[in-house]
Amino acid sequence: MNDVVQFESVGLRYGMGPEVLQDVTFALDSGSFHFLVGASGAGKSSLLRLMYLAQRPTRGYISLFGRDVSTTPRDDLPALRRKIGVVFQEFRLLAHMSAFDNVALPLRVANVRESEIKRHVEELLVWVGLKDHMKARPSTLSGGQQQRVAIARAVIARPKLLLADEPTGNVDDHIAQRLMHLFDELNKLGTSIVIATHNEAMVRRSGRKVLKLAGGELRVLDNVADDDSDEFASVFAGDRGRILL
Amino acid sequence: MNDVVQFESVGLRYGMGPEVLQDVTFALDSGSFHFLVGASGAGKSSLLRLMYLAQRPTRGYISLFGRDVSTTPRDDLPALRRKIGVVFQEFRLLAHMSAFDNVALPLRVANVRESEIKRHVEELLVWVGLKDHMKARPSTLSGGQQQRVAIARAVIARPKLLLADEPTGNVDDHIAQRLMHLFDELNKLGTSIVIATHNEAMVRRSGRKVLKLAGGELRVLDNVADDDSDEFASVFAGDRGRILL
Amino acid sequence: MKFRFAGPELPFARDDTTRFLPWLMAFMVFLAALSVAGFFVLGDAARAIDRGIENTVTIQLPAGDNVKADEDRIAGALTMLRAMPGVASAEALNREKIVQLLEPWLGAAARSTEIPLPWVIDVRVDRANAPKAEAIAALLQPYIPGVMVDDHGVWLQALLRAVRSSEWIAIIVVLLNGLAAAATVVFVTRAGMGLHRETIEVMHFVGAHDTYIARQFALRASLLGLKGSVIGVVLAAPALMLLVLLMGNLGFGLLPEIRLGVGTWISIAGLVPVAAAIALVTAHTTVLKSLGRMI
Amino acid sequence: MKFRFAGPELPFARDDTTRFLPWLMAFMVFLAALSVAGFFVLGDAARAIDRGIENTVTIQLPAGDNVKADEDRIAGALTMLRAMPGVASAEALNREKIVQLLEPWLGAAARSTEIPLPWVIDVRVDRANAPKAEAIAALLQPYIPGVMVDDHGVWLQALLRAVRSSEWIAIIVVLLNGLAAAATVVFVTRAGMGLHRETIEVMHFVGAHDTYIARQFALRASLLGLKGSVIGVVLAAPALMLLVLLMGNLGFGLLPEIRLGVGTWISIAGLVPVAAAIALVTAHTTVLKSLGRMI
Ligand SMILES: Nc1ncnc2c1ncn2[C@@H]1O[C@H](COP(=O)(O)OP(=O)(O)OP(=O)(O)O)[C@@H](O)[C@H]1O
Ligand SMILES: Nc1ncnc2c1ncn2[C@@H]1O[C@H](COP(=O)(O)OP(=O)(O)OP(=O)(O)O)[C@@H](O)[C@H]1O
Ligand SMILES: [Mg+2]
Ligand SMILES: [Mg+2]
Repeated sequence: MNDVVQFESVGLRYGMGPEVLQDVTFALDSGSFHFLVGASGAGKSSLLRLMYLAQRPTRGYISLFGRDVSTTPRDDLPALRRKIGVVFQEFRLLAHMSAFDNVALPLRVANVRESEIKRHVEELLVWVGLKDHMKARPSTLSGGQQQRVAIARAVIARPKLLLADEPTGNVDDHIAQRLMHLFDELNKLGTSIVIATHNEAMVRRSGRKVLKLAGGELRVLDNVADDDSDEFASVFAGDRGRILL
Repeated sequence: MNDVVQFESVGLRYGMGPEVLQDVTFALDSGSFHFLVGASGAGKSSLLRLMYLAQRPTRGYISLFGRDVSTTPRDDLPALRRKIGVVFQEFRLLAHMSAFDNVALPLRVANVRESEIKRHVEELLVWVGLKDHMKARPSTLSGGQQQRVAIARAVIARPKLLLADEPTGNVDDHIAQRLMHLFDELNKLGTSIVIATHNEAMVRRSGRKVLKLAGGELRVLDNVADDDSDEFASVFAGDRGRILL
Repeated sequence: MKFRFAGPELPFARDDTTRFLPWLMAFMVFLAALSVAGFFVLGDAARAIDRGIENTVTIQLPAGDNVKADEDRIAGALTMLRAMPGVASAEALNREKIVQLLEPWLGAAARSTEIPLPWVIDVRVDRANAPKAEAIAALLQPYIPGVMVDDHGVWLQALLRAVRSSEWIAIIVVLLNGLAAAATVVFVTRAGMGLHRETIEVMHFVGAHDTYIARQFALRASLLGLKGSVIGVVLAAPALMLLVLLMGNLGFGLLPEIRLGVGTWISIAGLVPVAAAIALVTAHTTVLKSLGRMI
Repeated sequence: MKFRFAGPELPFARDDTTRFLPWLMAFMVFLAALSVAGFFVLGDAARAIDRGIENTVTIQLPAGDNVKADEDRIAGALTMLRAMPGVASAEALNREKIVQLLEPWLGAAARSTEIPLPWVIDVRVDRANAPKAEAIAALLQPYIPGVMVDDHGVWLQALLRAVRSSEWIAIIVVLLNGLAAAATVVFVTRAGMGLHRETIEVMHFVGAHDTYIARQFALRASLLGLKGSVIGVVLAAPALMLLVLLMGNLGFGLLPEIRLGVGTWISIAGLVPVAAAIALVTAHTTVLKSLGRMI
């Protein structure tokens, strides 16, 4: 079994609310690349949270790298998490640390040698265009700069699975394309990638596979264009149809 | 003098760094509508911060509603701030308060009657599609939902000046259009509006005036299309040309 | 809506920091209450000792073979003493009083008629020109051999000095606790402002006045101070009663019985509003001062 | 890079909360040090009193008209006493010693030859079958009228009880301070975890083990505890010396002179590592327990 992520009849409900995710079943091969789309509030971030172990499902079965998540003892979770890189929708940079230290964090936690850390982190920060901001605290960076630090932190340890939540919401199309290129490179090295996004143009342009969330259900499409036209409109429709001008 | 905002030779420098803004001079009429564009790190958020009094300029003269900001006594600042609505790039919702209470904040601070607050806030939250999430804490809202709460808070008190920093970065095109409609309505009621954005399509579609930041300098264009073609590319170009694929 | 009067904007309820404040306050008020009680008790003691010094002289005469003869000698001694300049009055203690005085030393034997008890004369003297103990002894010695005169002087002087310095210590402890309480409120308020910096900034941006924010901190601090000081006083009351009980029999007849009067209890209860006021004023000033430095 | 050994991830340096910990620690170690010193001093006192009880009996005899006759009577009394069952030894105090004993009561008059001083006999008794004071008095009374026998019993027993309960109070205060210190560390650690929740979550997401995080908290807490307890001990030392100075002359000859021995100082210094260890272990356990509840 070569599946990096496997969901079977997974359901998620917050507190007493409605089920945000219903019977979600899918599997991601190693080396796959998917966009995750759906209206605002459709459950994209929730699905990603399940994958990076920030949330336990209300029901169903989740396995990561062939391990049943629910039976994995607490002590083994860090090893699992080190194989997963995450770009959070709200960045989650550590405010008291420089851009460099933020990006270095996953390596430090894994006890990588300081000299090696320096080389890798600097190279990556230059690549995302933050050469002049390595020592800057997140609060002194612009929104787009922070987002790039967050992306660098997610990819620095060459994860087997990269989960990115709206990673290009604060940058312009040029930088977005460059970041997509970074993800492509990583993907070519074998990393499975899932990117949640509202950026319709980016999805269309890439021609990648799409995970579509609507009404709590997940459908896997080989391409946005595969969607039958009726439904297609709703891929990027407002909050479950409630918002119409 | 009917200028809502007036900048004269304003310069801004953080600490010992380079000047992020150089000799910025412009004025905004009441009832005007501008997009603020520029590469990531060009200084859009910084310019907005100067306008909503979160930052003092290193040099130059700023007046808001005809009052020189630098000589306004501390006790008069709240009155000034109540005329300005701000959508922060990072939302800045209060984590311990419900969506309703977050939006109600500007009215509560101004001692508006609770019954009136209820009516206005509920109406607005329904409008932005958060009917079912009024009592939800920000942490239980999706990224796009949070962004809409932030926008609702900025407009609830019908400010004379609305400053929005990337207000549609986390929502899909449908919702983005609806939010633009909201801004238009407000503008028609006489509010001056400045929206910083990377969303090229939105700027083009609207045909509104554009404030363009590049190399620390500000240029006012009647329309994106007015930009001479060479420079035009750079309006949405990467971080001062450093990032090129 | 609940707690609306304090403004719901600052989420103090979730601060671990402010959970401290009542307990620290309770602790400091507890110590202050003990010190206040100590101050009053020591004051009583000092007054009693002061009254004793040079005001009274105790004369002890050995018992002779014959009670009648003894009584005559004592009557003579009393006459001589009353004639002495500086002596206000002189009285022989009756038998029962003497037995009481000796009981802790001799036990039941004090009541046994087999032991001839000594006789005791209490002399009150004028503070102004009190005769020296030696002068009294010299006067009586030829007439009553074996007489012992005790003006408590040296010993009581030392005790009085000790009591007086303890009184000062009590006052200083109360003041130090007040200072410590204020410092604690400053720290907790600053910590709270750090914790809620984001909230405070947003409140500024939506047009809140500094006082609007300071009021919330001040009200919260004074409520916590109130709670803490009530706890402190409530804990101090039984502790004090226990201490009085434990130390009540340590006076050894030298010091007055330890008692906590109404004045003491009122002063202790007065610590509650004082603590709350300190918290209120300190928090308000701290916030306004810190906000003044923000943009 | 600085402070790298503690891991730079958790920004403790900016917590107002943790600034408290050393001072609270200092305060508690200060109190504990005072209590420890009190415990040792009270122990000394108790031993001295205990030695005194029933071991010695003091007999006072009034002076007669004739020194020679007195000395004869005393020699007789000594013979009788030494023959008594349960009496180990009996010695008359020499003149000089008696003068010294009376000096604080009579002042210079004690040295005056005009006042006939009483005679004093010190009797050491077997603790096992010591004769009662009344029995001795009854034995001597017919032979020496006016004799006074004092076995210090009742009085010293009461004093001993008071000292022993004070010793318990000292022990309880030390233990309470230990508990309070642990509770404070729990509170501060919890507050710290609340404050740094975001950081902790991110550290989890990038694959940090619970112990990696707990270690940082524990090390920080023990450093702060160390700092605080050193401050506490450093402040306690002069305070104790001052107290000894102030109270040294309050023994009134009854209690041994108050002294702080090497053992006392070592025990007080021992509070430093104990406080640091409490902080270390408490913080580590608290963090691991809290983290266990996080996802
Ligand atoms: N912790 C939570 N508690 C309760 N409800 C939550 C929580 N997190 C999310 N929700 C709700 O679950 C739904 C899905 O949220 P989610 O963040 O997964 O949406 P999303 O697809 O990422 O949206 P967006 O594109 O706006 O980021 C929303 O209605 C949201 O209000
Ligand atoms: N508080 C600060 N201290 C120091 N430097 C700062 C601070 N805030 C911003 N900067 C720097 O100023 C420059 C402009 O930042 P600003 O946030 O204004 O950019 P922006 O145009 O909003 O970018 P984006 O589109 O990425 O949000 C950036 O290089 C940033 O690193
Ligand atoms: Mg989301
Ligand atoms: Mg910005």
